Amino acid sequence: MKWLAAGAAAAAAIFALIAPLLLKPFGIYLISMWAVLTIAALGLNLTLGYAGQVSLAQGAFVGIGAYTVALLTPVGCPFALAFLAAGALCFAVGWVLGYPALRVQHHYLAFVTLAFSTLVFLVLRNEEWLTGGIYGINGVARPSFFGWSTFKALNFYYFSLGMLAVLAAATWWMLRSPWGRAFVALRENPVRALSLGLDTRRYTLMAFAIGSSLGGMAGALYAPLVQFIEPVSFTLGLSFNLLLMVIVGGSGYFFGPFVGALIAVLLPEWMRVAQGYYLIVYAMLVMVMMAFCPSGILGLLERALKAFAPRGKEAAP
Amino acid sequence: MASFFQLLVSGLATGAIYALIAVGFTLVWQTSQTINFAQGEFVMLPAFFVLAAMNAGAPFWLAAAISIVVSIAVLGVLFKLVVVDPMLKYGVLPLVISTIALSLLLKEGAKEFYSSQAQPFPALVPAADIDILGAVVSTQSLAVLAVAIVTVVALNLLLNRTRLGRQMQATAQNSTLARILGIPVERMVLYTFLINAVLVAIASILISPIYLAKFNNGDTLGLAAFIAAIIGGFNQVRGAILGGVILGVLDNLSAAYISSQYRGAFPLVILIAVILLRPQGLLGRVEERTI
Amino acid sequence: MSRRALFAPLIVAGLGLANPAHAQSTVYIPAVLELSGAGAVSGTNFRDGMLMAIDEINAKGGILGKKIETPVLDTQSDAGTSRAQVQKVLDNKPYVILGPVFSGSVMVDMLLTQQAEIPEIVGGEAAAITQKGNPYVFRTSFGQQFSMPKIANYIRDGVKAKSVAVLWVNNDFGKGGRDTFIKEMNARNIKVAADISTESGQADFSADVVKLKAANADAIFVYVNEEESARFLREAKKQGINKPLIGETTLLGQKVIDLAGGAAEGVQGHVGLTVDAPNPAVQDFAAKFKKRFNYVCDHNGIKGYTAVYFIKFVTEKIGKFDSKAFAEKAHGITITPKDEPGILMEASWDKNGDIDRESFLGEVVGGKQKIVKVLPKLGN
Amino acid sequence: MSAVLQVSNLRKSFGGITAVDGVSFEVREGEILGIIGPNGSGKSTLFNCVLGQLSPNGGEVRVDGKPTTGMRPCDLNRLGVSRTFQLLQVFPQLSVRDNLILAGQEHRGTMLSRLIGRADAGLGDAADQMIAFFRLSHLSSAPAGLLSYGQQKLLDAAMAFMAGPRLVLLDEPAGGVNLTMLGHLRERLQAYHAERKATFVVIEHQMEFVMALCTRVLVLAEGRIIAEGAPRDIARNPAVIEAYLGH
Repeated sequence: MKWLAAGAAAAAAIFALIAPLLLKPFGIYLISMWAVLTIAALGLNLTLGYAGQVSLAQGAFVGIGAYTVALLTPVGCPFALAFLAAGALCFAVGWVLGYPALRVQHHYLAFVTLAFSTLVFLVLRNEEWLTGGIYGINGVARPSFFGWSTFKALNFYYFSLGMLAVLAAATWWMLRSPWGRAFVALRENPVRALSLGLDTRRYTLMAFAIGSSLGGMAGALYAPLVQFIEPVSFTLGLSFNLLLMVIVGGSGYFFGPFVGALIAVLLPEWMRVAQGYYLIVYAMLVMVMMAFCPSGILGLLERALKAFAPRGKEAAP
Repeated sequence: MASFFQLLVSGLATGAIYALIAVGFTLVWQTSQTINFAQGEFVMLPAFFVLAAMNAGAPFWLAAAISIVVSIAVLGVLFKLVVVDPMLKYGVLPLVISTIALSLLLKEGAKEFYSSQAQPFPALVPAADIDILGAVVSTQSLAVLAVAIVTVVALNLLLNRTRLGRQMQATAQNSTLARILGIPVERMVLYTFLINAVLVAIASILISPIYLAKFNNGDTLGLAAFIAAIIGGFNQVRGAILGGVILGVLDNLSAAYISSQYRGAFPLVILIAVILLRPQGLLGRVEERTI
Repeated sequence: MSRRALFAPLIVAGLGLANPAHAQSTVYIPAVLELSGAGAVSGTNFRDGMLMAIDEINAKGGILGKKIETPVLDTQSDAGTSRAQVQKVLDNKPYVILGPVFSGSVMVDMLLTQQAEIPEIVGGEAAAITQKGNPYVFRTSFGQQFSMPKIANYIRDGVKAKSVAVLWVNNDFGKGGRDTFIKEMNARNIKVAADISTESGQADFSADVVKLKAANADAIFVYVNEEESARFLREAKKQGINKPLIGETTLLGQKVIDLAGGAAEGVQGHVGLTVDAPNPAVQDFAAKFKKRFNYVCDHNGIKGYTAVYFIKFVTEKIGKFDSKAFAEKAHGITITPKDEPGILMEASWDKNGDIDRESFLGEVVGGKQKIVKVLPKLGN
Repeated sequence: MSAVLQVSNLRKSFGGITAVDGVSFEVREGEILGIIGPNGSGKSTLFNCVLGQLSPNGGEVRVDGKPTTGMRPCDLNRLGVSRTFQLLQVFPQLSVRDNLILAGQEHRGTMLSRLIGRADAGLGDAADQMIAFFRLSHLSSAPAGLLSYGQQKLLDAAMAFMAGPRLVLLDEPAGGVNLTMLGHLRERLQAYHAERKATFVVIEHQMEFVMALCTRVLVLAEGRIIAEGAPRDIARNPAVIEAYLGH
């Protein structure tokens, strides 16, 4: 089973490397968008899927990250630095926003984060002196490293893919470290975890902050990808979409976000053959998917594979 | 002062609408753990039922009646059977995703199959303005206020004075216990969905003369109802009403006296404060239930 | 994870690897528009106007004997998505691109179309669009930097106001107008007594009207979308505002007048592109539009309609389908209804791609828009 | 012998009901103290107050002389006080081995070392030994959720021992365990106690179990201690019999 998973992952990786060579700029743009959103979904999967905290603010964090980069790079701050700043800022904000998670549980946290993301939109829109207000920020530059420019679509895709690989690897490492074990414990039985010496407060905030900072780093890539950002791109809609990616892919499965983002990015495009009705069809498909595999596609896959290998488990580390 | 009173009165009218929507939202949540992110679209849709019926030649009152019936069938029964029931056992999140998708579905549906343009909607009462202690109120808002109050009072009577209502409340508070007491829990849950359908239909018919029937009306209404429900107490009918009114009035006052750019922010700040300081809401009960 | 591998062929299919090979008999003029989300109303108006023109032209044998092939792609009113869609159509070598309407989206797409050297006929009205020196972007209606001065002059000379209050909707349409307007007011040193932002989709305007009354300016300039205009007018009447209400196109539109009931009476202002223009060609277009789509089209409908005829005229002038030549030819061109009836009103495009048309000063009298003065094109 | 745990005049009430009403006792180094009493006599509440899961209304708790009243359970646990729960409390999705590693990992290194350090936090061998000690080796990699009830009870106890605590509070370890498993469990507990010189406090209904395991017994009724002494004396104590039969 593990071998199967590894093999499939490798195949997917190879495909991700060669796919753009077969694609036109539009296709490359879409899979770049996939890579970027996957990073954000990876973060949400950490808070939601592993630590069990429902956040509806991931979109807002993507926004904060995007604006950080769009504001810092023009004043001469190197991209790498701006990128880290985006991550750090979102980590800090996420940490603070995580506190309600300690006081209130479950859906109440969802409400707080929902309110937060709307507040973020209002600030981005109203504080024109800083954010350019409703007009947004135009012509965000794509970075270049040691003479290698990511301006070309293909280069930027490989850049995003590289970042995704690095961040995914880091996340994977964290999840197989004692932290990952602690996060799962947090989700499954906080009381028992506490009695085993787990500082549940610290781990909860950590999960929330790290998830948020992944969102921020995704935003740091989103800005140069689209080369334009405006407040309306980071409203609840995006948060919902990211939540959808995590759930549809399979929350709590490491590769869930990869699959979920793929679907959220590509499905609407495939549906466009339905012309004006494409969003209707898309919505229906999502509802059907939820009804038939609520544990997400990987959950479904796991159940299918279990049929062959009864004792196997390809779940989260 | 007169202006303050003016703001208060119009705020009440708007708040009454939010309350109406929030109440149904709360009921459905209580009995079936359904956070309905499509509630806003539920309010948008019945207006189009009315218009469709009128296009087919029905007079307004009949069209309104038809709309309510159709709403009960579609937004009540169908919604529960097709969307909620199959997903309940999987917990809240998949259902949340599903209702989000549903809201997109309804929005796009109304747009593609009726019109993307805002549709004029027949008024319940002849438009006129009445002067009350220096505050001018349109008969529209008064009608809205009146109907909203009557509906809510009726609902409260149903819930607290009748056997059926008490059974529903029991179901809402502790379905397992209710089941042991021999209450037909399934039917009670269904009833709350029907009540919600009726409430949104009424709300829809009330507001459409002012809001006009438009496919994306749900965007603002849904969120408002949501916020109202939480502020007032996510598990409490009275709370939802209070929340709605607070929201309506607060929105006006903050826009007038603090900042119109941030008018949307104040309810949210209050929401966060309420959740942190009083998670069960202003009038809510402490909730043991977990997801 | 084998599910991923399984996606491979689908992705390739999904990303339009295999293009619809364009038949030699058609010319590919795709449209990228706001068909869902916040911009859906503008987008669908633009689309319907556009489709009407296309059908008319194709019925008469198309442009230079080629039928127009126009797939319509939805931007979901989101800049990122619109960029993707523009990229998608660019991959298929379009002749000209129509849309989008949201200025934000236009600002993104402009960059791509400029790189690809494909002309883009946009509906956006933000001043910035034509100030970037992009030789491939063309407007279909006044940029705010042209409409606002006309309003400003009217407020100074017509209304003779010393102070004015502004009520605007806080989206890129309203904000852009508000900024340009305030600049023009300062230029004419007319005091801005109140500057009130409203939300799109706002239903209760009582707070805003209370503030307007408090400001007590000589005139009130209202710059919000149609439904909001109607709701505002009702509230204004209710609370008995007696100062002149000035609007820009939308506020005097017949639709707003109808929705507002009697409340629009006496509203005055500048009318750019409108189906109410005292011009038989426009009236006639409006009627056809209403008949086919069963609603009263707003100025975006006219934009879409005239945009297509703009393309037709320029193309026939250059006599071939050459995107670059189109861009060059279109700058500084003037089209009269005599040469091309479909243009409805005489229009010319300057070196920035800005459009110039005659426009009107109007007033609402007896539930109808009455044109009190025709403003000549700025050019002459 | 010094006192590992001192509880003095501890009280806890919920609304009107007083669950723990001024309880005082000491636990001496190395003993196995049994706490018995009829249902609702406040045993578990007492535990939860001692362990910081509940904050008492009054009284004081000291561990090794240090006041720990109101301390968070995780900090208390790091002082070497661990517990098992009346109701099953294992992490069903984690493997048996991971359950045990989790139970030990917070006791060594820092947050950082736990992040960048080894996946098993260097506890792999210790975990395997503990698994072997409780004879669960064949289930080492199985998700804890798949274990039988008795096996989960064993795992629960094993987790409590994982960090090598000097004081372990066991809340009804025998509850619902079948007889063969019961013998095994008791024998393991005794073996561990002998090996590690640990100190146990055991809440239990199962009298034979208490008699066989404990060196000293407290009897709790209606939130008060009504008797204390060696197991066989307690069994004869009329007050105790009254407390059990009286209700």
